[in-house]
Amino acid sequence: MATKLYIEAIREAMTQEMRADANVFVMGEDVGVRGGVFRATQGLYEEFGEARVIDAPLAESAIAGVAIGAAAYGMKPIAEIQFADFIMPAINQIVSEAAKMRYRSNNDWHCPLVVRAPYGGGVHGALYHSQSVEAMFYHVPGLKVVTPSTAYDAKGLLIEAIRDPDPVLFFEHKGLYRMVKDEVPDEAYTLPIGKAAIRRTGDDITVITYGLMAHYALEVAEELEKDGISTYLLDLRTVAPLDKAAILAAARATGKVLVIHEDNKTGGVGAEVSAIIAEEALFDLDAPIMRLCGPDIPAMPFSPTMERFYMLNPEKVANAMRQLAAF
Amino acid sequence: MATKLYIEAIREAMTQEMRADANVFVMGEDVGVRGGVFRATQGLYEEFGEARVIDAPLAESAIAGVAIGAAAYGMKPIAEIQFADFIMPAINQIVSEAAKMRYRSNNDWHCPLVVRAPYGGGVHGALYHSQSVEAMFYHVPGLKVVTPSTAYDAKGLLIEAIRDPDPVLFFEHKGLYRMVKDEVPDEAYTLPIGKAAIRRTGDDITVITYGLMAHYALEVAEELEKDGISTYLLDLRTVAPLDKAAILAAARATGKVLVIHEDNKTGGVGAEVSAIIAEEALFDLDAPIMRLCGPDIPAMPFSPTMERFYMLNPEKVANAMRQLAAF
Amino acid sequence: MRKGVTTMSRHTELGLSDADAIRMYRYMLLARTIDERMWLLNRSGKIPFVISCQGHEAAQVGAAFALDPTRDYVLPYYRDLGVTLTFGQTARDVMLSGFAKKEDPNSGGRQMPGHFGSRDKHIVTGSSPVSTQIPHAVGVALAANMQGTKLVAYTSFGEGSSNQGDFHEACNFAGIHKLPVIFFCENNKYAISVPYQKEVASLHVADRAAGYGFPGVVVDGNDPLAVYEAVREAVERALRGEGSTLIEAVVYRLVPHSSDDDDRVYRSREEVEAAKRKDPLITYRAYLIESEIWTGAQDQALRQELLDEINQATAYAESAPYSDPEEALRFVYAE
Amino acid sequence: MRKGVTTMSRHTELGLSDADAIRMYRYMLLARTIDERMWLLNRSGKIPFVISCQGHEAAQVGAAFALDPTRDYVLPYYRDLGVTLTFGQTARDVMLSGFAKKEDPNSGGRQMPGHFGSRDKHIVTGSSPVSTQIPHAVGVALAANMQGTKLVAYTSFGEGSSNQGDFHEACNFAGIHKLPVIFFCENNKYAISVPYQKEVASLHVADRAAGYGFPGVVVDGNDPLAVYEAVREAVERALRGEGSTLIEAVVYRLVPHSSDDDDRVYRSREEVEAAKRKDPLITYRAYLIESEIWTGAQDQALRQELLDEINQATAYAESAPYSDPEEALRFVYAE
Ligand SMILES: Cc1ncc(C[n+]2csc(CCOP(=O)(O)OP(=O)(O)O)c2C)c(N)n1
Ligand SMILES: Cc1ncc(C[n+]2csc(CCOP(=O)(O)OP(=O)(O)O)c2C)c(N)n1
Ligand SMILES: [Mg+2]
Ligand SMILES: [Mg+2]
Repeated sequence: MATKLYIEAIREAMTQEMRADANVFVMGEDVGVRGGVFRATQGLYEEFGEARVIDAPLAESAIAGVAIGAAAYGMKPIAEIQFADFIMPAINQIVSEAAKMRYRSNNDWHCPLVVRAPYGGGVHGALYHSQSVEAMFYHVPGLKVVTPSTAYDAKGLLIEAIRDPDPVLFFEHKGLYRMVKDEVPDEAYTLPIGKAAIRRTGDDITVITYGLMAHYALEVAEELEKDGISTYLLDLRTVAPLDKAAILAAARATGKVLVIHEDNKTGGVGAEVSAIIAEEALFDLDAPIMRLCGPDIPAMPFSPTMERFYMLNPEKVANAMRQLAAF
Repeated sequence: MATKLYIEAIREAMTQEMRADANVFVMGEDVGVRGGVFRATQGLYEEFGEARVIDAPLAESAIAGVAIGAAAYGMKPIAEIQFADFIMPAINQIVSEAAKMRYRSNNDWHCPLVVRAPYGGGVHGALYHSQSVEAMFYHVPGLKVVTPSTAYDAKGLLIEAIRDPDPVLFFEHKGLYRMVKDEVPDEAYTLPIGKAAIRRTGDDITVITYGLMAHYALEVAEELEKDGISTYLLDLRTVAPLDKAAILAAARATGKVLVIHEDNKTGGVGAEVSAIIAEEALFDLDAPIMRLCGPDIPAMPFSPTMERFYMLNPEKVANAMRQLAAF
Repeated sequence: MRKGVTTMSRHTELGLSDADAIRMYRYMLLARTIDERMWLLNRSGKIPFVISCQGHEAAQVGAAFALDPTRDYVLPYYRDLGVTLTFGQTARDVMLSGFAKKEDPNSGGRQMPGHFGSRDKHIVTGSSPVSTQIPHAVGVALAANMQGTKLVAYTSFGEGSSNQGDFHEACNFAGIHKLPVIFFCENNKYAISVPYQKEVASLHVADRAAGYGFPGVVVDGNDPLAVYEAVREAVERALRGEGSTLIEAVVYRLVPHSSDDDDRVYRSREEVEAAKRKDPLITYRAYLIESEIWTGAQDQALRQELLDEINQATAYAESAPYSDPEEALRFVYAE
Repeated sequence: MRKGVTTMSRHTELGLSDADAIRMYRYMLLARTIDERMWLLNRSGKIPFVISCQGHEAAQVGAAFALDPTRDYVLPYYRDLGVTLTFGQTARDVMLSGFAKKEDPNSGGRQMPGHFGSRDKHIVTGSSPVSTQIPHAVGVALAANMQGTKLVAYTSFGEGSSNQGDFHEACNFAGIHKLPVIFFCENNKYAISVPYQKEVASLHVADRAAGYGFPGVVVDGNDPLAVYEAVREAVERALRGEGSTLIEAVVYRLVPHSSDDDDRVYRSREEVEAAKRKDPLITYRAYLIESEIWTGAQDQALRQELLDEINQATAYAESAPYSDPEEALRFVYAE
């Protein structure tokens, strides 16, 4: 099997689904001739033409809203929001419309829409090109929110998202685009939305995380193994719906849980993960449920000193994991 | 001291602040001649004129955005969003702009804005006139989010919000407008944003809640007292910033915690409350942290059977409190 | 004034048969009569909410008549009872929705009345936040184009709603791609209590079309034939591949905004009375009678027929079951 | 072509002194030269990001020159270096921002370059999401009106950004209240890679003004005097209480969108070369020389002076300290 970059896996998922289903199309700012500002859609314009790879006007609410209309009619749009930070103008369409179309029509209409958006920091993106936005959506019933950390997951989950009859927000960590490379089958395959992946099992501590942090946690876990600290690592992959069974099993496996995410702490996805455990596995715990997250500041500054201060890194992750192990 | 309705307290807060400070003004849909669709701004147009009680065009992003510009310039706008459900088109302005103006300018600019919006259900408002939206904002650093449950709190917190130099979202439970009446001083006074209120102390169980549910919980607590179940009841009043010290003290007071909110469960404010306790007071707990919340469905249906199914009520609250007490 | 048989009346000039002209009237009257019933039911405490089409019927029915319900899609707003009836909804459908019963075809009782939707009737499901349906209409037109299907996507909204960003973004998108969309603005000069001069900066909403490279047309919304003509022209343009049209139908809302409103605070009674004298139900009936294709006796009979229909619908809906409470958990996602 | 002393040159006709005309050139050249330096610094790995004003300088400086920095407020967008320099920012300020240093007056190194803000220079803090500043400008104008202060709120944005809902909502609000706002669109015909015909449905962005009841003007953005004239007229209208103006300055972006872009994929080199021949820095210098108020020698001297200033600014900024890491926690709320 060939190894592929995270971004290549994403591109391949779109390409294969567009080949397989004439109803799949791509729309967003600069997704056409330019192939996307990160090049995620590179080659699509050449292969499928401007009718199916639509350079949209600079108007996110229209990108979402037009895609929703097309989806209701029977197409399968993949809308790209250039940076996750710029999904805000589209929230009314996503939350009031896409998420509620099936429900409000009593199953008469539905909305098979995918919204792709690069999120996350550590790339000198400053306040408005670094944010994690998943917490604004994981609370919203009717939406699914996917945050893959590997190329393999990205491809399988994106194909699944495109085929899903309901709206899926697909958040791609921009730091992973060209940093992560792993084995990805050439043919189309799907992975279930809502299933976490156990990246390793262990007895001492449990780490629950997703996105870029899954890599840091894995790296650190391997290092800690040398010191005799054995880590159970759960990569959520999907933050809505959360894989409750896997979360509870992970918590019970060691009784010591650390939840990690790049997004700021208060009200982040880690809050719900922690609350699920505190509600259903409290007596299996041997330590307080720790959270290691970004600080509660509006966003990540541009200056390298302050950006590094915001971002988690393997060192901060290692400290937290060791602290929990020592508890 | 006179007793006043919740909505009267809100109106009085605005009236007094507008009298005291010529920079305070009100803007929103139908807030002028009509006095607001709930009549919260009744009488302001007559007293202060159309220049300070502005009937805005039907465009929430402009209502927020224009208010933000005016606030940056030095005014103190009170923007009304007619129903909290309709705040979605204004999220980009609120989250990307108001919340980040001070931070991004390194304290050079700031945004003393209040956004008032009626939220909550049980009033035949159906899918789009019943929602709780606080969870979409309590995660966002730079914002404060207030959810008063009494007339006294509403007045004191609204005056505080108007005087606050930073943006405050002020969510008024529409079911409380004319349901709740309590003692409210005639003169202006403030209550601190970020301070919870202990509604009663008790030894058996702790309930942490806010909004309409604070009334149900109090009612039930008084009833349970007769059965020898004594309840510690914390009304958060502000959901951002959360009063961490009060939450932890409340949890420790009984070791058994029930978090209640009307908003749907996953990722709601209750998740963070629970996570705070699980992180900092785990060993003080004698029971799992329970949450009683709305179901995870897109919103509250119109039909009375389904609306009742969604809404919490004293009976459901009593069941949960008894269950926890019996644990 | 009597016309000789050789003098063409306006509807004939437009290619409408006498039967068509009468059918238009029938839909207008049906919409009005249902609406009146809804208010009675509300005032007697039987249904919690009404939002009205009264005064907009000519615009709505005139417009919908120019569409083909088997080919075209409509994305109406809450006042558009005249549109959805013309597209095949029935008095019973409306009553089931008013009473929020399980059988309500729009939403199974989940949404307030006036929130239309029916896949088989080509009515795309609508919500409460205004203007969100406008980009959806553009999406329907885009999708149909991609699939090689000829159709028109018709969307309507109030003049207040033309101030939302979604209106602008949707029009611009449609303009760029020359999509077969009809943007139909029912300008009743108020957004709830806010009068036109405080909500819309341009003299006409139709002036906004200039910003999107397609025509903007103002039409008398009290005249169903004028509206029919304008929309038919827009349909033809759209089907020829020439793109969208913005049509502004000038109307008046004859009743308060909704059952929760009291319009006496913000509109003088004289203004309302003056508008009532131009009530399209009256003027169009007069036209039909003048054209000698309709009589007072026929009118009486039609009114009775519609009342019977509505009485039956009301009785049916009132006694129809609600959804079971747990139904609320269904259809969050595909099942 | 030489002009006799009695022949008025264009700037004189506009009431601009020779010194003013030269000052405009100085700001244009300063903006260009700083911008060129930023690219060099980026390409040599010293600063992570540049977003350029190149090709927009005449429009920016011409516009800002018609404003009064002590009276008016500007809400510019990321390309508007020419505006903020004219409003008093310095090469050092710009370099401190490029290097993201603590002393950066825009943001203390928190924001990318091109995100301007300075309370004492009347530059309202800006963000990255486009068009959000447009309603803010309306809010500034509204606030000033309420406080009885006469001023103009000037906001600028690209033609791509005129497709956002916020543009529409803001213009409508300003139109209703006849607020003293200048909506200044720098139409460079691309939104990153998307060409005008795929992003804007109307022939001119200025056509959109018709929807808001105020004038829309198209002006040659390569001609600082023409822009100055148009903006001055809009300022006068605004100060007379007659409301807003939408001005579209037609320009060309001479370089890629930003340091992360590669424009060769979407623009032909011929197109770029043709635009470079109309580079306002060249044509306006030629105008000054033709008007006999400027010489090649003076030009050389000015270039050297600006380079010295920029060199010093660069050196200063490069060695200036970063914020301490924990500074990141400050100013979330008032302290
Ligand atoms: C986004 C949003 N904001 C506010 C409302 C509340 N609201 C419902 S109808 C209405 C006025 C609509 O006016 P207009 O578009 O002119 O339509 P009309 O009712 O006059 O036909 C308002 C403010 C809403 N439904 N959606
Ligand atoms: C809301 C939002 N969406 C997307 C972007 C990414 N983006 C930055 S600049 C730009 C193009 C802007 O084009 P235009 O308004 O014409 O200005 P120009 O850069 O051409 O001067 C885009 C898409 C953004 N900054 N904000
Ligand atoms: Mg209206
Ligand atoms: Mg541009």
